[in-house]
Amino acid sequence: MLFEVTSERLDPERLVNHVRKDESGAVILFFGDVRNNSEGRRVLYLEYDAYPQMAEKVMRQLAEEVMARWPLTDVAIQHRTGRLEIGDTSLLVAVSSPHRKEAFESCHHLVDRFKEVVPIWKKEVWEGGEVWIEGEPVEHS
Amino acid sequence: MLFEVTSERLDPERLVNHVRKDESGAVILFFGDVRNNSEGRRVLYLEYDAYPQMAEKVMRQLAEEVMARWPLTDVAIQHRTGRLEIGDTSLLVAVSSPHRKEAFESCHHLVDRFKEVVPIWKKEVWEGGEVWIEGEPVEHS
Amino acid sequence: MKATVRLFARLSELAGSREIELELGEGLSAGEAYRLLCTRYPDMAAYAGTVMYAVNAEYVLPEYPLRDGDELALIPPVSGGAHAV
Amino acid sequence: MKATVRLFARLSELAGSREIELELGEGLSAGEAYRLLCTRYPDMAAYAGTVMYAVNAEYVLPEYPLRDGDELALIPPVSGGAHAV
Repeated sequence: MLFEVTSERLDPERLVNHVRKDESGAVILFFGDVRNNSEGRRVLYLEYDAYPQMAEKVMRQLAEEVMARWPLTDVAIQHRTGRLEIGDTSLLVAVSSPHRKEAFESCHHLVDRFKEVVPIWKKEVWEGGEVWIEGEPVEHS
Repeated sequence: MLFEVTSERLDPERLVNHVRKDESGAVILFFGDVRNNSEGRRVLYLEYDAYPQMAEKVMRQLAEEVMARWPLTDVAIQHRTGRLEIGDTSLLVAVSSPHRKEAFESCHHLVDRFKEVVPIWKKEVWEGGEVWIEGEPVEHS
Repeated sequence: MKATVRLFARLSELAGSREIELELGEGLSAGEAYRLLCTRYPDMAAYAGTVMYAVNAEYVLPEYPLRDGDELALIPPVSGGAHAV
Repeated sequence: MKATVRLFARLSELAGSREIELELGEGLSAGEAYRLLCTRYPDMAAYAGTVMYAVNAEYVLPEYPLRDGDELALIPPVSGGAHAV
């Protein structure tokens, strides 16, 4: 397991190599990337704040939660802080398991839970304004 | 979109960069890796055969199928042929979309469909025997 | 008329070849071409219930009538992707 | 007794600081410490219904009694991960 909050560019290859084991047939890697728009606003960049010590602790608790529920081989999570530009990756979640179904379900669940409880916050900056986002916005699909 | 059957090592970074767009907030990358066991047998290596021209065509059809059903930004698929060792990646599927839910669902669906219709076959080689796998084995989880 | 038959995986091992040129009667179907091959390679008959057909890289029904120069592929049940995942 | 209060995101902007040393009466709860801060920074009161509390990096209830040297964090609704995904 690997849990990191860092101001550096995230490292997908390192996460995948970390979770990959000889008995894992499936690895899922989720990238949360900075989009160029939010509720109709053209976003210029994002700024992430975090409580790193606690965030890493909560990430570990979430990982233990999913490893108890699904037969996984490993989990790794990285989140970036500071200023992020459009297309940058803010969140990486990697999950490995013998079979693909568990990998998909548990990775999706991990990302959902991450956004509910890990103490990290983003500020959206657009032309002429900025706002700290508080709570996850409702999805419009 | 990008669809490839190749005897070279697969390139996850290239696939992710290919599907990532300014309006995509989520990228999912699925790795199908060679496991060290199958139904209790200790696998030494796998050998993949393919009908490459047709496989790439069917991959494109599957991608168009999911892009019609989910609001995605892009899809890319790579499959490797020839001899693969334990831990090697045989299949990569990358999907990008504005929101994560669609990315998870469509990527899972793509991998399921891939294994049903794309003309690619694997031979398992273990100590003292080998067999061409025909059809996807039932999942024991 | 002539058709090229492409064989993969176990079927190519049974034929000892990945590609066979077949001289066929006009309008012979994909399924009939397969049964013709089974007379040469009897072990192929085991695939009667599971083999799929593709002509020029598109799946077709067994009834599909072949034309001169067609590429017929015999597709045993597929198993791409990773290992039992 | 003394506690360190850590502030993040909008709360740290409202306080103009990310960390505040508070002199507190013995046994004051996490929620009471927050209300004390609201008297100094009235705009923080807007978070009364949504703020969460952590002591020494673990979520706790508002009633949690602080001890000397505790690190109390005021956690506004979180929004990590990507942008509206």
